[in-house]
Amino acid sequence: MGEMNFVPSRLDALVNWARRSSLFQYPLVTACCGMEYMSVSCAHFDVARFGAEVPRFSPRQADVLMIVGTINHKQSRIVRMVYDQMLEPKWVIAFGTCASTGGMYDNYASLPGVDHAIPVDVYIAGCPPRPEAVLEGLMALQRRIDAMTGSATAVVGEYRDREE
Amino acid sequence: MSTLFYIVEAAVKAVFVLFAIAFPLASLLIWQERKQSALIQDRLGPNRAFINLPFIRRFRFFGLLHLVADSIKMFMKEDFMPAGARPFLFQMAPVLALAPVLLVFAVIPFGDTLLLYLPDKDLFYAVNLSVASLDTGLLFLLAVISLTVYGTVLAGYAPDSKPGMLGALRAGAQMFSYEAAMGLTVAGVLMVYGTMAIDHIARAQDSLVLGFLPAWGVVYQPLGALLFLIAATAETKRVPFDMPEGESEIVGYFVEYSAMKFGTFMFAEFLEVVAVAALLTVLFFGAYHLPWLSWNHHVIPWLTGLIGAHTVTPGLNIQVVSLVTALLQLLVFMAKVGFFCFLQLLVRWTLPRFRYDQLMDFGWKLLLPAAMINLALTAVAVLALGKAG
Amino acid sequence: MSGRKDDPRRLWSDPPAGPPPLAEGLKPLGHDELDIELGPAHPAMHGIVKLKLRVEGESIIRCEPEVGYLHRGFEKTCEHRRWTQCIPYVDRLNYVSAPVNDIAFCMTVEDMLGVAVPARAVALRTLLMEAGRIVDHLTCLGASAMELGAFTAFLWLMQAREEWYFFLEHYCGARITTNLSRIGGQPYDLFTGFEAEVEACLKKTEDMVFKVHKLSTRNRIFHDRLRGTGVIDADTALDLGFTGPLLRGSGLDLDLRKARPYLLYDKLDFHVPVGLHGDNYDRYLVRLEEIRQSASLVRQVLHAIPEGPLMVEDPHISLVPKTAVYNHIEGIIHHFKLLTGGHAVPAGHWYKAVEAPNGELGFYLVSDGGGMPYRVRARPPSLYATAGLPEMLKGQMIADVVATFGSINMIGGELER
Amino acid sequence: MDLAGLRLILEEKHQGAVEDAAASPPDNDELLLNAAFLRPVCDTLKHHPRLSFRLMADLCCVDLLAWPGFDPATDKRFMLVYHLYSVAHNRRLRLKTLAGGDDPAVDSVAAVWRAADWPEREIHEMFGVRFNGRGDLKPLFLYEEFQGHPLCKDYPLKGQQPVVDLRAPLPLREDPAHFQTAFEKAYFRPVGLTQIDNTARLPESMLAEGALARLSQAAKAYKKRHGIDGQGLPGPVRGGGDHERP
Repeated sequence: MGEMNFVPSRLDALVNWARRSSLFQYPLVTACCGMEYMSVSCAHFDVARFGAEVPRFSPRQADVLMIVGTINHKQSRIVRMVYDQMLEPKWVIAFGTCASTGGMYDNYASLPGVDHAIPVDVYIAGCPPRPEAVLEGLMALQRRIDAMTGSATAVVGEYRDREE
Repeated sequence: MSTLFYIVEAAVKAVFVLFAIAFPLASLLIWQERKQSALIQDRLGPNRAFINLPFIRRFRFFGLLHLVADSIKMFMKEDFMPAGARPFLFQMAPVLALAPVLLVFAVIPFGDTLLLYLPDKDLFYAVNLSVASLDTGLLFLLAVISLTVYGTVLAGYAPDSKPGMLGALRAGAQMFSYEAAMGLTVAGVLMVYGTMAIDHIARAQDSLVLGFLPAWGVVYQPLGALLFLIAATAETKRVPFDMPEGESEIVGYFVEYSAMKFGTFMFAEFLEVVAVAALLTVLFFGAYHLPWLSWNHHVIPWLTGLIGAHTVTPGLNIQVVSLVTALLQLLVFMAKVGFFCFLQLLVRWTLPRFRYDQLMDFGWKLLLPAAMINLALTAVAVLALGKAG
Repeated sequence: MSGRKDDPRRLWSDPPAGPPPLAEGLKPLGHDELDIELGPAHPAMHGIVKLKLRVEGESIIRCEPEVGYLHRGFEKTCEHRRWTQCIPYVDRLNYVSAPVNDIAFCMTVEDMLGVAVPARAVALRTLLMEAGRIVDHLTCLGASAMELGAFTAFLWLMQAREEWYFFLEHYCGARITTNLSRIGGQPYDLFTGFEAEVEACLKKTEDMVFKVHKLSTRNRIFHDRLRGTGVIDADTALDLGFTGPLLRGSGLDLDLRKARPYLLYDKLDFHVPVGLHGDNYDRYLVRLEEIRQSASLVRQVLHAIPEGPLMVEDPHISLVPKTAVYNHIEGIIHHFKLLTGGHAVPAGHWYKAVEAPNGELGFYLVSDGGGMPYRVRARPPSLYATAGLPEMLKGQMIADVVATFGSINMIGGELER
Repeated sequence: MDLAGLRLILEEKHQGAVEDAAASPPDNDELLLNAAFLRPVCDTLKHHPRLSFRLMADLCCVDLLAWPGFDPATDKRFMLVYHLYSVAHNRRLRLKTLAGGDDPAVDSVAAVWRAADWPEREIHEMFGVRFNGRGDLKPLFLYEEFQGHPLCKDYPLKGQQPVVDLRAPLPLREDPAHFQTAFEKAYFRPVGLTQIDNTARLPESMLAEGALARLSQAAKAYKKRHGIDGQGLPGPVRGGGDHERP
């Protein structure tokens, strides 16, 4: 350890730093939380400060999948498709209680949390969460990215091939 | 001088233009876009990425570091080609999008002439401050600009994607249409200055017309300048002409591209903005000249007087004057380019997007006839004035 | 980097093998035609509507909306909740203007109970409803401007909306899903500085709306994008069940606030803007003017809120004060009965409609006399508007989809419930 | 014109169409229609110059299975409710009609008011009521794999029918370093769209196996206790309305 890993770990740090400062999001906005999603980007809260203001509506170009609002069973297929279409490295934020746990919609239609369909990195509580909570969630994701190891040395696309 | 020398000279100039002018300006433009839009919308814009420097903790550099982060991230993102794509075209499209824009910078003069003093021969070697001072610069320009469409069209066509295809079709139609108008406005400039060499056109804008107006293209061709600005903005595929991207309609012609391939398209787009600003400056707004202040008549004599008092060798003296002049010219040029970039960003964050048929109508029914009328008027004026003069 | 046919990461998947199932009377794909699906994961489709388009070049030949990506069982769930517990669910119908839903639902239940709400609560409700309308229209205008590429107008309007959210939060503790009404009146009184805060919101709104008006209304591109697109005449609109700004944009001045006044609307002075052409531009103008009218309504009510109680003083309808709960046996019995048993709404059914920002928002409630509703049905204005989308998009272009879709202000929560 | 006048106009044209009427002005006047006459009556309501109910405000359905006194053996189960609005005369009207039996069906009114198109599709998927005389009753909100009719009273509230294979969510660890390994192992693979067998999750119908007899008995007992005869359909709430509006 130590000396041997110095260069890779510094490189990891650099790559992590780049990734955390440039989170392009794919907003899958379905329900009420979309209103707060709009608020987050507006002048009072300005998610652009984190470099995360760029919504890319092509999953190929996005880093963070934001599940904003209730996901029902019909939508779960779309969610998984979008998640599959996103490219590594990718993260998922469950925005709001409905996306995290199904919330108050405990019935035949709604998915009890989007983490039943795709893996989730950060859960933001609130129905809908306040913009401050969203920013906190974003920073939580940044902390997770900071803690990632092997970011620089992993061959991109390796994750997928390993499975086959 | 040997051929090798010319090659080296051109290479040095090319590297200089790309890495000292085009790339920094384009990168800065990305930053400027994010910051300027923030300013328009009462926001702050990106400012959170920081590095810790030895004496400055949390050095944020006005959010410029987000640019660095963006590019590193894009390089580290997974590259992907969808099934059913045409591999060769898929790989070529980003290159084809970027290369023509870079070629545009080859003919743009960013300064007049730099005199290089060769002490062993006691000679001055004149370096033309544009990568290639072609006699047919304008033709080259039009040819190269019309190449940019291929990158866009192939990007939509190659991945076998429906929105991409729609974007490609839109891009094709739009760019061909607006090229026609752009070509005609450029022809007006060609008539006025009577040369196709862009550096000659730039030099010709040094004098005064009627004794008090700077002999800029915009003075001869006010309508032409406006039309050129519009047509060239359409070429950059940005709002209000961002039909091929049309983010909220079809997600964009580069919908299937990820990682740095996508980054290349974005970068090419910003480079195009810079290129348009540079062309506008060179053709219509006096290139590196200052209004009412001629380099040859005012600045260089003044500089010579200033520096001549302190140096001993006449050769070095001239060398320093030339160097300072070139730097000042570069500065003026960059300032103008910056201004036109700002203008384009302002337009981009103010206007909504055209619709496809409106865009075509605008291009063919308004812009093209206006450009033709402009051309005809110019021809008559040139003929009449030429006869009179 | 690879591409396989079965790769689940293909962005635009091939149609399933075999002949695609064709809708009735639909011809197979013609020579120059293309089937394209917009959404649900599409920037302009709000994530919940899929538009199946058949296009020839850019022109739409056929359009078929597919909804249901936000169906979350509102009606079924409410059948298993007590009357008061339904209010948070009702909030999330039209989440852009939750106060309107709350108040409309409470008014319907109060009608069934046959109680009259105190004057102070009525005035407050009028104010809050208009605030909700302003918020809704701000969002609608902003979102549709954004979808046209005018991002700046969007963010400006969002700023004004944000002020209203701060105000709502100050009033009831929540920004969006407000839950600010109860059966029998309003639970929360005015806070200190209420008037000043509302005035500030109004000022900001008028400021920003004026700025956007200056930026957009006479903007040639904006005008051309909206004028003559999504046209629908009043007859067709009525036949399709359109109400609200959509119908008024087509020239029929049906506004339930005027036609069948509720709350204080028959005592207030306001105008109903009506369009001429029934296109997107008229709807934009109607909404713009309605914001101004609502602002004027808020001002009129704001300075005329009477003193008095906020809730009906009937322990079977509103909760008794906490002091009574803690100190008197009757108090605790009433409290317990109301919270565990729910309201004793008489058996029968009832329909009541209010003018929500998007049109007629009706609640059809059935009670079997128990503490829970037997059936809750919301009449969502968006459902009918979205169902009529193909009619409005006939012969239009792809770019008009976003403009038209923005102008009908589809709200998934109430459309799909 | 009050409800009685309206009823007269209708009965003049359609003998026996109106089975019952209940006045509760201004918004809750209602008529109970014989389902056989639904389509012609709706035509009249829309086109008659003195009625001209041009706006169909809403169309919904009520499942009466759990309604007090409902006897599944004899009564019709589904009550369809049409809310009409006449812009010209500024009045509202509610139509009720019943559908029952093994294959509950009524005539479609989508040809009268195009607004009825989507609500009819919704009712078909939510209650299983068929609409005659129109094509294309494909699901509106639900997906094709969904079985059963969720808004029926015998469908359980939580009868979920997933379409993708649901996984147990990954437990969130506090330790961020754990993230990489566990996350990679568990999830860095395309998850794909697998169709799973969801028939096992279908609710058991209340109406299976003697439930019908039980419900019938309960209904008889209720009717006896409350002394109700006939169909006790939901009617306008007595004494409802905001008459005391300040």
